[in-house]
Amino acid sequence: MDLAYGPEYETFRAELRAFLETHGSEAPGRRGEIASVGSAEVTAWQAKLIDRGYAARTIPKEYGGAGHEADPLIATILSEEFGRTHVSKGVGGQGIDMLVPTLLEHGTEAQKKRYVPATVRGEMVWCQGYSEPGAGSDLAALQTSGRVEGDHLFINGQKIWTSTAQFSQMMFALIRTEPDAPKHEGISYVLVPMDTPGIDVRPLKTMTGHAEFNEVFFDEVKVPLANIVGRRGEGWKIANTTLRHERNMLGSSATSESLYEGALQVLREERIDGGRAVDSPVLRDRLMKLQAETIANKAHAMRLLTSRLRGENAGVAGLVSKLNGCQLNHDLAGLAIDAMGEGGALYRGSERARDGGRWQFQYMFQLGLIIGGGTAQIQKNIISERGLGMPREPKAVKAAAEATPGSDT
Amino acid sequence: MDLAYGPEYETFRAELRAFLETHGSEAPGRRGEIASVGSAEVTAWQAKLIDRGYAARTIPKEYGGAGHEADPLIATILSEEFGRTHVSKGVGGQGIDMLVPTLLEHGTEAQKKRYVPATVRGEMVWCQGYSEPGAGSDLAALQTSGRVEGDHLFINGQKIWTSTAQFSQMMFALIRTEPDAPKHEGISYVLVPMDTPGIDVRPLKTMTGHAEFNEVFFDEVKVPLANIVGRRGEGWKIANTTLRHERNMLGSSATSESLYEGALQVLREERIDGGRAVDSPVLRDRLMKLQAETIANKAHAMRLLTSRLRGENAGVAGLVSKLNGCQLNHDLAGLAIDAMGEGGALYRGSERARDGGRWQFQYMFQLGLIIGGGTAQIQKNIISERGLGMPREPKAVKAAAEATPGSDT
Amino acid sequence: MDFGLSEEQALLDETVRRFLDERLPMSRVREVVESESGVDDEGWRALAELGVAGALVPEAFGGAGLSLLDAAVIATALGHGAAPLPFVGSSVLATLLLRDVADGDVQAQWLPALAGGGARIAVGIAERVEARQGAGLTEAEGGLSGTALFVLDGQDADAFWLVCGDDAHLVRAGAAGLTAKPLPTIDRTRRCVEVGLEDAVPEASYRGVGASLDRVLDAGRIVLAADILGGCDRALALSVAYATDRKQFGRPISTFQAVKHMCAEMAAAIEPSRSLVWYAAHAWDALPDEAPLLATLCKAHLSDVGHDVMRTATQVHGGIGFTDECDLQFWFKREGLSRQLLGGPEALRAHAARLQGIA
Amino acid sequence: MDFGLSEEQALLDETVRRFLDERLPMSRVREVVESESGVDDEGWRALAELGVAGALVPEAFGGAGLSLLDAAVIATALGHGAAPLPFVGSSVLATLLLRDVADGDVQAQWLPALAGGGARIAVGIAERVEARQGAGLTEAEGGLSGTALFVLDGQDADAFWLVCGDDAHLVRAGAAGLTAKPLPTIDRTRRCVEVGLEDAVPEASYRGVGASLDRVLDAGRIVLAADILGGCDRALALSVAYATDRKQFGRPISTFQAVKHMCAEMAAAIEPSRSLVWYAAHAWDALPDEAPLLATLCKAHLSDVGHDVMRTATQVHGGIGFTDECDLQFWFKREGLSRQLLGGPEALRAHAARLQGIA
Repeated sequence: MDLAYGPEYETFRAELRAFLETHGSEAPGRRGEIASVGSAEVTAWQAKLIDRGYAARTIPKEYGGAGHEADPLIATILSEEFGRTHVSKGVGGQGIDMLVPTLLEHGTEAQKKRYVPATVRGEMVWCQGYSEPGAGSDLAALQTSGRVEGDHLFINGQKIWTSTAQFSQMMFALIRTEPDAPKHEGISYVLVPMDTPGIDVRPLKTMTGHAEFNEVFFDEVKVPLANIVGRRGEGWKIANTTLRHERNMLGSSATSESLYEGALQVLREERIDGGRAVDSPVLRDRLMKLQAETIANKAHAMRLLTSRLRGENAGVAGLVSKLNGCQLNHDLAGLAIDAMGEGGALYRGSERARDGGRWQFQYMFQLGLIIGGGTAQIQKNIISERGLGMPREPKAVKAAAEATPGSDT
Repeated sequence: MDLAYGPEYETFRAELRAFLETHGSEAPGRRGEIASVGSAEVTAWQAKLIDRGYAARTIPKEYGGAGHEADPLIATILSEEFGRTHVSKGVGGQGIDMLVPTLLEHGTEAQKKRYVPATVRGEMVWCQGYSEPGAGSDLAALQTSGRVEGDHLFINGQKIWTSTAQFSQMMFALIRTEPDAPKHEGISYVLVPMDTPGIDVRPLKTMTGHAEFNEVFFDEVKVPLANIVGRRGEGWKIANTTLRHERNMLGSSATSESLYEGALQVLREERIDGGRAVDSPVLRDRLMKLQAETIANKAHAMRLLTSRLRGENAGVAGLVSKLNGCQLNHDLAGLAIDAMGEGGALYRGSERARDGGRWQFQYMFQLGLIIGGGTAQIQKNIISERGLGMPREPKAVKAAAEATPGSDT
Repeated sequence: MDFGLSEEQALLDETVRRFLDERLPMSRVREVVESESGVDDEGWRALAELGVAGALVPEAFGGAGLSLLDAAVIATALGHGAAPLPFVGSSVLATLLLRDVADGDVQAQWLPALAGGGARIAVGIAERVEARQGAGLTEAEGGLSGTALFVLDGQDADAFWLVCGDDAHLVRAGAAGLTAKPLPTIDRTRRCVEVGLEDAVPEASYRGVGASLDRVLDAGRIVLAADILGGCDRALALSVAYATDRKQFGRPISTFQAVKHMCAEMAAAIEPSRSLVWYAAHAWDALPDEAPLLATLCKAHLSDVGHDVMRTATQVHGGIGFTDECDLQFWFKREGLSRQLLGGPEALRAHAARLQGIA
Repeated sequence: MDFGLSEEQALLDETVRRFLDERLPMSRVREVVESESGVDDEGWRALAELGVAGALVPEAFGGAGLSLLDAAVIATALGHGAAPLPFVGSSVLATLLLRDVADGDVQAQWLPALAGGGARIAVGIAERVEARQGAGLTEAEGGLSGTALFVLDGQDADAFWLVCGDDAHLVRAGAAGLTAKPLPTIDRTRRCVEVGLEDAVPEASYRGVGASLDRVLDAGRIVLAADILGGCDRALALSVAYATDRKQFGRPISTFQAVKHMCAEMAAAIEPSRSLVWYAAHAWDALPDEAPLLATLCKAHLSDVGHDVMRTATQVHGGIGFTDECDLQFWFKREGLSRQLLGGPEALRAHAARLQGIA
């Protein structure tokens, strides 16, 4: 057991800190902020980061990245330092995190050349077209169809939960191109320019009151067959590669740590009958319970990082982070709200709402994450089957297991 | 809304109180205590109670009962007053509570004459032979067989969770008599004298360290066909009548109220660092949470009583008591244990164990009840199907639902 | 012995629900919450004709003269409908203050107007439950100054009951020095305001009425619990309906064990809660010694049950339950506000312990 | 950066588990707990040869000189085996007190004997955590009087560490005025005693060692948490195995959603708990500033996870899980005692808040 990163890494960290101190103020708005996507400011910052190996680090130089070997410790240091200083990590999102790795693995040379460098530079923004209203986690039930005519696909159907569709140039989508093939084999992975006629993007407002997502409708959308990645009908396999990337993205304890610190601050500052909320033994007991979980998740993330460094399979330990993390985040938000009492019910639009209504937003949004992106029910199936080696359910019953609530997202 | 019982009932209550005050000291040990079953003391007390209509109240006079109409309010008053004074309610158990109503409904005149009066007097004690190691809540899977030869059945197999087998004269049992009939139709309801050769009763020790139950083994146990109640193969239907009685028995809030009072007393008396446990705001918060549930269950019992008085179907409200009650009792025991700290871990055998180890016993025993007597999982199936009108699961899946844990009891 | 709703109460429940189904379906609720006042004035007046607005107004003042149990029945129905109507604040808290605290003249002036649905009075009593930063009133030379937060049903109210210590002041909306500002919460179906006062002169002041204030608080807690109960009923009904409609793998998801069990757990939590709400309301009407404890525990319990039910119902609805388009969010958010009003669960449980001398 | 067990630690874990599987299977555990001493002396001496008894004894005194993380690995394995062995009391608490508090002579006298498995020292430190009725020691003219409750591993111990305020006293079992009486708890795999003292003279007394006592308490909490963790591992493994074997309706119940999800919930609770135990133990070894908070939260968290896991595992086992015949009860009860030793979860969380200056 050794929690130190070692001198080589601490040098890297020191350089990074110095860079952030000197140049942090040049960074555009925080990663993911919509206004800044694709702007000159963003691409300039991104170029600077790539130059130093702080962004697109493991993407080969020939495709516009920094060309370094993958190193989980370096990745952790980058994440920690950018997170600590709240400086933009550069271009992120589903293009660079999901599409690029997929293209590098499965794309043709022409596809890589055409899409990867632009994406890495931040000039080309992508959205993901997987979920459909009738097919949530069960992607095999996708119905959006691609009719082959000559060298083109004609796409009809609807995608949902498409988070960045409104300002994306491109979508990577799963389209059913072989209607007669068995369910999993009839799907292709297709790159769709968002300015193609027949595409209609509609904001999807959630219970938070904001449109964090979109619906995208396709009406005879014409896309060249050359835009299929891998072979026709191979999309299911390819998507699974990408989904693995997404599952990894969701496993960090940083959100919980930040919410814990925020909740602690709320309890320290909030006053009830003249005393601080944190002086209420009952609220404090809840806080300590959640602190223990937060620390456990943080330790767990270190353990999983170590497994990757050692090249070990983390087994069941590697499958539980998402289930625990979202629930913990939801509970932390719930505690902060309760500590504020009636003030906890205030929301965006109220000057008196603490942190701009952050806590109610998180309370709802984290619940959305429990439901979405691989539901709690699906996670439990995965843990018991892959983690504990319990049998998959017989066919009829398996259907039941996977069609549980939340499979809609 | 009127919580008063009215003058007629208050008169009954006053008479009962006077009786209990005058004669309570003549009562034998508390109902259900094993030592006193079948003794002269018990039968004398039982006779006195029946004479006044305080026991066997609704059983016709010709079969040894008091011959009154069923009246839920009278039943409630009896339960309240005997409970309050901790005086024995007379003979209880599965004979008088389950077998007698079943015989009165389904038995032949000869069976009624032979068994009901002796049972009502407390001279004949019964045990229930339903559960088997391989068939819990799923009684249709029973395997204990009754081979018909001439006028007799020859019984082979095993029953489990037979709580009073060791001092019972008789068992009412479900025996598979028609091996070729469909599962639910091949079962008969059989009265088995426990002194028949080939019966072996073995105590079944539970995790509490005590043998609250038994296993009963049958090896060529010969019973006359005349001991079958109803028609051969009708046992499933008849057992369901009896099970309804059992489910009603389990619905009261009296245990929770008594455990709440006990837990409160523990918190008041237990001292931590010189202060009372009840002065810990965290323990107090847990206590108040459970008090709210206890009162809710008490109010709910009044509501269900009213439904019966009005002759209404209580709907889904009538199906939830057991699920809530056992969980609440388990939680109350857990709170009392935590309030005692290390002292809470003491158990029978320790002079220092508060209430003779009652709290650890209840913590385990109530968990046993959550598992047993219609498991939590089965209860939820019943609530959703009968209460909420949700569909029964398709056959293959239904099997899954009913074979969930706990179905072993 | 009769622990249950009377035929009249069952009818009242049915009448209000049917009215809301017809006149305030969720499509209409969505319009109303977007409006400035946030209240369906027309609907409120129509409901007033059915006796709802004046449920607790004595018959002598043109009201229905009903019991708190009746009011709880109404509140459950209004909660079931997520009704954007000023019942808890104006028809319960303000009305009871008028009834129990005010003198005859003031009663005569306001109670008939409240009963008719033409006037509304908001109530600022949050400070009596727990004093919070940035709020508090002081009285000097007959004028009130300071801030009252979470003044219920305060949008477009005609007057405000403002509580200061053991005193209750009735201040007209137009009084000099009084400003009322919207206080947006997650629940858009009921509007709270923040009342600022600078030497505002009350129309009437009643001093040393702490006992009445506490009794009114108890009533408010019971009625809020009843409102949560109605929301839970609706959330469960929506879940069962959604599960019946929604097909996956060619079967309604209502046939799957996990979905059924979630619905069963909601029902198992809701039904004894209903019994508790009835019990607490009846105690307020008829068993005054028991009422404070029951009101306190009832509100705490319903807040926790409500929280669980709303989360579970959202999960049954899957991704759809997270969208604005899904009506479920209205109850989710309404419960979120009700939970905190007049005392959150922890504060109430501490209060319950004090009431019993346990603390 | 390397957050995980070393190869040596993995081997240690495997060695102890294999030893217990072979030498102390549950059939043997059942015999041992029925015996008077409640400890498998022969097994303990054999384990001592493997370095277990003297894990924390410095090599200079014939021990293995291992870290607390190593001890936590051992404790997890012993918890996994529900081993009736005096590890937490004698090999951790008593050994650390000897190491950190005692002088060289006393160390030389006892540490080698502990490491060899031939001697056992029990520890009475419960009063330092929370003072309880009927317990407490006083010192007068060099003699100790009073009662120490929940003295860990006290059955047939050769000596007792008894804590009185900031002082620690080592008293021989045969000392005049000392009596040790069994204190039966639900957990029969570890024996607590009640030590009565009437002017008993310690062999050695160390005063003003409060800081060391606290550090030893931290170690004890971590090791108890590790023991609970091992019990959880076993309870989950038994549940998965039972579900695989048990057939209903012609299929193993492990193929049913409800059963699988209960197992998944156990695993999801257990795995981050394991990470927390390792972290806390490593902190005790290497990050002294973080250790007190981590030890405290770790024990509180594992106690709650343990409670849930034991309940869930019992439910997976159905009626069988409620029988004495089913081994699961051993871990259920062992967790029930561990939960309360050296501070229950609420007390520990209050302590954690104080440590951070939050309280």
